[in-house]
Amino acid sequence: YTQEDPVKIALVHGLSGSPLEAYSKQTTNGFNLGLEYATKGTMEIKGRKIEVIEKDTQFKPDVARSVLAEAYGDDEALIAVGGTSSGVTTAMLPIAQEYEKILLVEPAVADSLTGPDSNRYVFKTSRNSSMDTQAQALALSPDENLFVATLAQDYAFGRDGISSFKRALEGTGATLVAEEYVPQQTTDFTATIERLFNALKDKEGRKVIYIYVAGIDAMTPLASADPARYGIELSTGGNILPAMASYKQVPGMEGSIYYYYEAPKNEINDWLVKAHQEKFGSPPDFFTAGGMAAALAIVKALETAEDWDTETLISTMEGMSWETPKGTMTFRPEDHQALQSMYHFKIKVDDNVAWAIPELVREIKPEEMDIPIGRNNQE
Amino acid sequence: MSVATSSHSGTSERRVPAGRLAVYAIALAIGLCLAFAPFLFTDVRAQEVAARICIFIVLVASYDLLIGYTGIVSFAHTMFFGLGAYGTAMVLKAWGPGWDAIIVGGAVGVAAAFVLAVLIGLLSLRVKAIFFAMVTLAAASVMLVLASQLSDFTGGEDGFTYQVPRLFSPAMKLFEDADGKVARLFGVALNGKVAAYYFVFLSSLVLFLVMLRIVASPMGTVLEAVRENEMRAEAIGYRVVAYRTAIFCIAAVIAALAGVVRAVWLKYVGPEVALSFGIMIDILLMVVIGGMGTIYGAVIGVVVMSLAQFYLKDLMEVAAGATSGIPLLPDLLNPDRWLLWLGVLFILLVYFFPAGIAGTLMKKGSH
Amino acid sequence: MNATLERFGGVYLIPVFLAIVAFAMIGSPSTWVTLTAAGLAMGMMIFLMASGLSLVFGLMDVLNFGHSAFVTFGAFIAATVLAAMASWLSADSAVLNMIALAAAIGAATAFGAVAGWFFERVIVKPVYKDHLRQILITMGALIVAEQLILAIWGGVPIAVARPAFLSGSIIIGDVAIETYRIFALLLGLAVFVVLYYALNRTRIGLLIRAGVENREMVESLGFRIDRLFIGVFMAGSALAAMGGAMWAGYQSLITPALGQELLILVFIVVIIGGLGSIEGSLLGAILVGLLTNYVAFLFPKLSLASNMLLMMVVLLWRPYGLKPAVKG
Amino acid sequence: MTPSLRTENLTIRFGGHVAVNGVTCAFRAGELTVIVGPNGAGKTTWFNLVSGQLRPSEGKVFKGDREISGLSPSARAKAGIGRAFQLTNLFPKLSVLENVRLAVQARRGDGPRIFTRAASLTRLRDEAQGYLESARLADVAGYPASALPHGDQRKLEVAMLIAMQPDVFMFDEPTAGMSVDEAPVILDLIASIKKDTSRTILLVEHKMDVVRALADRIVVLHNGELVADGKPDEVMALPQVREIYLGVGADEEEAA
Amino acid sequence: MSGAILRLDDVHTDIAQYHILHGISMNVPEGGVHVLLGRNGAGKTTTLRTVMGLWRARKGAVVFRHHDITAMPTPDIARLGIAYVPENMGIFGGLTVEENMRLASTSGRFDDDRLGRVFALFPAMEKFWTKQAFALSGGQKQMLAISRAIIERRELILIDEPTKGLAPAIIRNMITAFREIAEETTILLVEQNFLFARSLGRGVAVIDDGRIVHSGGMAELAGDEALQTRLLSLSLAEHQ
Ligand SMILES: Nc1ncnc2c1ncn2[C@@H]1O[C@H](COP(=O)(O)OP(=O)(O)OP(=O)(O)O)[C@@H](O)[C@H]1O
Ligand SMILES: Nc1ncnc2c1ncn2[C@@H]1O[C@H](COP(=O)(O)OP(=O)(O)OP(=O)(O)O)[C@@H](O)[C@H]1O
Ligand SMILES: [Mg+2]
Ligand SMILES: [Mg+2]
Repeated sequence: YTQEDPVKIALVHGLSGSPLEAYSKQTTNGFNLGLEYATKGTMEIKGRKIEVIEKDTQFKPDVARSVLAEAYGDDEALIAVGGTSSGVTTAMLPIAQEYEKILLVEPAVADSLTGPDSNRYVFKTSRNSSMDTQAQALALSPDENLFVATLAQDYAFGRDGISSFKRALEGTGATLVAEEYVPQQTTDFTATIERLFNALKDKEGRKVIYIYVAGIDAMTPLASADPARYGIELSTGGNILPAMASYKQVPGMEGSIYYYYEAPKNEINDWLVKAHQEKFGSPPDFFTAGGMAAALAIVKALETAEDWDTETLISTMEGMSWETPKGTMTFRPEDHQALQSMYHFKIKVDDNVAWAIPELVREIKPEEMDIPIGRNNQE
Repeated sequence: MSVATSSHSGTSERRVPAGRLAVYAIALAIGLCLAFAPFLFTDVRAQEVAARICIFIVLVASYDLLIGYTGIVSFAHTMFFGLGAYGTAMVLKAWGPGWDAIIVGGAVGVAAAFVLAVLIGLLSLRVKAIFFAMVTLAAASVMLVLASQLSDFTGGEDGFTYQVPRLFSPAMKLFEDADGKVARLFGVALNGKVAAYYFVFLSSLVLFLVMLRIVASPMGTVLEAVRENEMRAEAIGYRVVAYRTAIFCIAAVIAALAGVVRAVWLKYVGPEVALSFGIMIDILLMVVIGGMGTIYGAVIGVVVMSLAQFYLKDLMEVAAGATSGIPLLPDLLNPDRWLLWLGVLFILLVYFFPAGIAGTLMKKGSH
Repeated sequence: MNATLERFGGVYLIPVFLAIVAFAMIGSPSTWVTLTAAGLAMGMMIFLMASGLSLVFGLMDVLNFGHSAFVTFGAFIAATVLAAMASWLSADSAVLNMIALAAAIGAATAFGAVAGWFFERVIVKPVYKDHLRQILITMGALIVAEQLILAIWGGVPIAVARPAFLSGSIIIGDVAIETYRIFALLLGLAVFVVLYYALNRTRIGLLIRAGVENREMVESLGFRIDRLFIGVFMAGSALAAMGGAMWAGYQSLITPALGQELLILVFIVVIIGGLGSIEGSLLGAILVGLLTNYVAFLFPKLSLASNMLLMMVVLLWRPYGLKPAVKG
Repeated sequence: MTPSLRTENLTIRFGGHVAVNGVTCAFRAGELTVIVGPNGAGKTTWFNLVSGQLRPSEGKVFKGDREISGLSPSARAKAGIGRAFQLTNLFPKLSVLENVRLAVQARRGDGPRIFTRAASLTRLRDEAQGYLESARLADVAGYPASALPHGDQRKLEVAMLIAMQPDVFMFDEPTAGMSVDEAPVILDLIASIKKDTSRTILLVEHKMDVVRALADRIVVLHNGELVADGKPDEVMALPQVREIYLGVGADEEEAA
Repeated sequence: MSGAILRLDDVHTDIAQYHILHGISMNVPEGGVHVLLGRNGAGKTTTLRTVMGLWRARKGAVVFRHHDITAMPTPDIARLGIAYVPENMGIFGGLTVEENMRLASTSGRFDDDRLGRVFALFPAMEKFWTKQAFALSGGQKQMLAISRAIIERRELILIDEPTKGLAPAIIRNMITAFREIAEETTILLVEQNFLFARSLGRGVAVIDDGRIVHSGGMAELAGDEALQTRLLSLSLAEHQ
């Protein structure tokens, strides 16, 4: 590299072909804002211009592999960030190894991305499913008095989530009375609701149905079946803002969330909220924060590292802590997963706000959670 | 039409019209490009695209045997493709990289495809075409659900990655030069990547030639006869159900073999690359754009669609930039909306060139 | 035996039979009532969409994959209108609620009709009688329509507000029936009656079928077949959009994939019911609705496959569906 | 000598309507039988029962000594029963030559061969070409069948039947709708088949001049039943036949 | 000409790129049966289709009574009281005989009297009233096509080769029937069966290669074998 050459960072995301493309937009916005914040608007690191190149995976794993390879091989990107869905990202992992370059995973969530089939070139700033479910378990303040039934979709994401949720309940005295799995595209919950109610209604104590689904609304049918008549509460994790509108039906509901713009109290988040409002006329959402965290991690790594050789970067990033809109994150040396805070919330309804507001109860610190280590990159 | 003196007619039948020649020429040119792809296109993406084109040519041509030649509308073609790919991938993952794994896994996948095809064919190729389409759609979606639910074996939605024999890994040196570094030919490193590509290319070529042979054989015409007039074909002595089932199985086996090749090349398998309905739509688009009932159409359709999928966006980006002053246009030309334009193009094509590119060309210069 | 069954309703007895078997297996009457009511209402909503498809596919022999795009458009338009009238929707007055809901459903239906007109003229007209090209061209239209939806509404799931008077459930003892489903049931019944009358008590149904077979001859008998076809297409798409609008309120979180996800279900219903008959579609829809609910309660593992299995069984038993209007 | 084709009590009902009713009848090689009868008498239906498009409600069909009632149409074609259709029934998008070639190929059992040398295809084509020439269709060999005018399509229909070289030829109104100057070609073709005495020919025809010119024997069907069978002159002279078929001297209501 | 119910004036019709009718001019007088003769491919069917508006005349005029129907949509032409029995019969196979008939009557209801006459003419129609039309025999389909045309009182009926595939007995019946119908309606008949044509026709026109090559009274043509040979390339009397 000569001094004049810009440093290239590739954003490898799904930009067309799936409803998830909206998530990619959020990530991209967050990422760009992150670079702006970290470089104080200069878009330069160590005097080198940063060039962000965007690649569209079209949500197809094979396309993702070739555009990632292209980013590394032809465009000579130093680091790539992506992808949007776990499947596409899984397919991308070996490419990083093949080209011996860093892939920073954001915003795909699956635990397996830092699992045994991953490799040491992969870092991950996004949360993983274990964090979601463990924080959720903690937000329920489990004890002997607690009876929980779960509702999840019948595929790897749902089943893994519930088993990690179960692990978090172990030893707390709480009882899991039923696990219901529904097909991924379920539209009629009546039968499942009957089963859940039947399982819980005769229990003495606090009765909670934990909803762990993606892409479908199980809240509305559950809420309208009036669980309160059996003294049953609903609980679920937070979601992106548009999806939180349906939470208005369950004021007072408690759960945990990955990011809500009013929750973290720190300087970076304040800047993000303000800048996002100015630029896009709306508060930042879930994946905006993630995108920004990824950018901040990259800038910090590039600034600290002596040279930008991949090996140097890996050793710099292993164990690195940096500031993000969600507070401090740390790349765990073993599996390169970024450990981070989650937020315990309680739903408040305000008619002037389009969505239900997840009011902060408390921050759940990374130390409180026991996130399984996926693989050991040190070996 | 006068009954004139022409004992040696049929010459008109044997003279190859200009349009047909053009199609052969295009297909040959594409074949040559693919044959030398690693040396012609040195950028990474082009190689991925070339390999994908090879595999899809086989997949689409085998689908053309069904839809174009025999008039069978099936939505289960990716299912067979997926069986081949998953079979190979699962055994590769379980046994570790090795040829034995590829052969055994591939054989298992192909056999499963064959058995399923026989069952579906015998059970439902008697019913009306539209119902057959629905049955295959149902079968394909059941398979998709199975793949997603048996995630311990299939990796579920996310799929899984695995290793392939060392011969195909980029670190493999096919030939070494004096210094023990990888030898180069025309500046291209002769590494495992090149070997993998030629594995893909040659397997695809063989399968493609097999299909060309099939359609030029007596059976090929019988298939067309079945498509044109089932009842009459039966009346002159062809067992329609048997022929339908046979071609359905042949197409399924070829699709599964394409899946095997795909699994070896990609080192990853998941619903999105081997099983999803999206691939089925791609196949349909390709077969129509190329021209149904021509086999060569598959070559052209796959190339056109793949180039659009990989490069149309770049073009639109340029176009959007160039028109940025004009209102509305840049929005519509937004690269993220490339599928919109592909869809519009597709409709126009079906509308104005129902025979597809190859079909339209072939008609030209016949009469 | 067969004749007696036929006299007491023939294939219409199947849902009754299904309900009785389910009652025996479920045991709890309250659960059974809840499930049955839910299943009927679900069936009615599917019927709305299926009837549109059945009209177009069964009578006009047009296999319209774009049907799902009308469903999706209907859902999103209704959601938009509902969002715009949010204050009326949450108002305490049932009348205001009602107006907002009617406006949403009306807007979706009207859009469906107009889009159907456009679709018939531009997309389908050139490919009547050519199934393969129909599949392909409507598939292309589906891609375009989905992209338009993405361009207009973005890819984020959109939450849909339910009118206040239709949210919640009616609870009698342990039986809970969502109010919204009761509304859907009524609307579905109304549509059924209108369609049934139009197709069986007037010559419209005959004309459509005749027109599909031989357009020129129908014209030579003095009928304006092109207007009729447009009309049918508009009605079919309007019903699809209406179904979509109802579905939006029911599902409450909608994505652009909604239509496609429903399409297979709708196809199954039409095929089970038999082509071209409105009674068949209703029967198929109710069967699917009931079966889904019963199976999901009794054998949750099977719930995905249950409809596919139902379709296979029906096709093996009656290759043309339970109540086909057109044979051969 | 065993008859080449025999039907025994052949019956088919559609709902309550009996379209063919207990027809027992035998045909010898070298004989051309014309089947006549008013519209709806069951002639085409009887053909369908013999060639396998329909399955009988009762009764049997024999080809020589072999019962063929249970066989599929394709199996019957292989067994030597060939027919042409009342309404033209071709492979419209395939060329005229290929239409005929398919028939030749089916007879030779070359259908299922996936890999075959080009030379053997050429043989099939040459043979097909021969049939086209005899039907005076050689000029249009390369045209798709759908592009032919009505008369040529009827000729092609017959050429395909001849290419099948069946033992039993069944023609269903081969000259319907053909103009007076076209029809002779077909009649000549039929006459030339008749020269080969190993063949059995069945012909449904309404035109009396054709019947008189070709028939060795006439069979009369009425309301699905066989009502007369014998030498042309004798049969046509029967009052009953004149009544139901020609409507001569008959109460007109009876005619259909 | 005041008596003409239908008048074609130098009508040219193209089908796709082919020029088929090269200036047909003829008058069909009110009442009776008028026959259009000509060999295969002469343009008879095309003439009838042009009248119905199923093909469009590129040049010239078609006038029915005082309506210029050259460019009128087909349904409107039909509603003027013109019925058409096409060459391929145009049966709706998926519909029953009754439904086929119901579509042919303007009001959707039947006049019992007329229905009785149809049944008397074609008893098969009554017998198979509720049968799906695809299951009818070839001749029965032809009968249904004609029944549809006469179930209502029409001004003009265009019939294309009605005797094709019909047994002689039915043809005899039909002669009587057409005579009866022709008392209230004008019939324009295209026919190859000269015997049939001769016993019905009042006037006759012969088409060849898209042009009228002869027109006049039927008796005149029937009596002149030389003319027949010249116009129709063989003696029709010999045939049949
Ligand atoms: N598939 C069917 N379903 C019900 N009835 C049928 C079917 N096929 C034929 N028929 C009836 O059987 C009778 C015999 O018909 P068929 O076609 O054999 O007559 P045909 O002798 O060939 O008459 P034509 O000379 O008019 O062709 C008719 O009354 C017809 O309506
Ligand atoms: N759809 C068409 N496309 C091209 N040419 C056509 C078409 N229809 C008819 N023709 C041609 O138009 C000419 C006149 O045809 P038409 O059907 O009017 O003849 P016709 O006198 O009715 O003959 P026939 O006695 O065989 O019924 C013929 O040469 C025919 O080939
Ligand atoms: Mg017949
Ligand atoms: Mg004609």
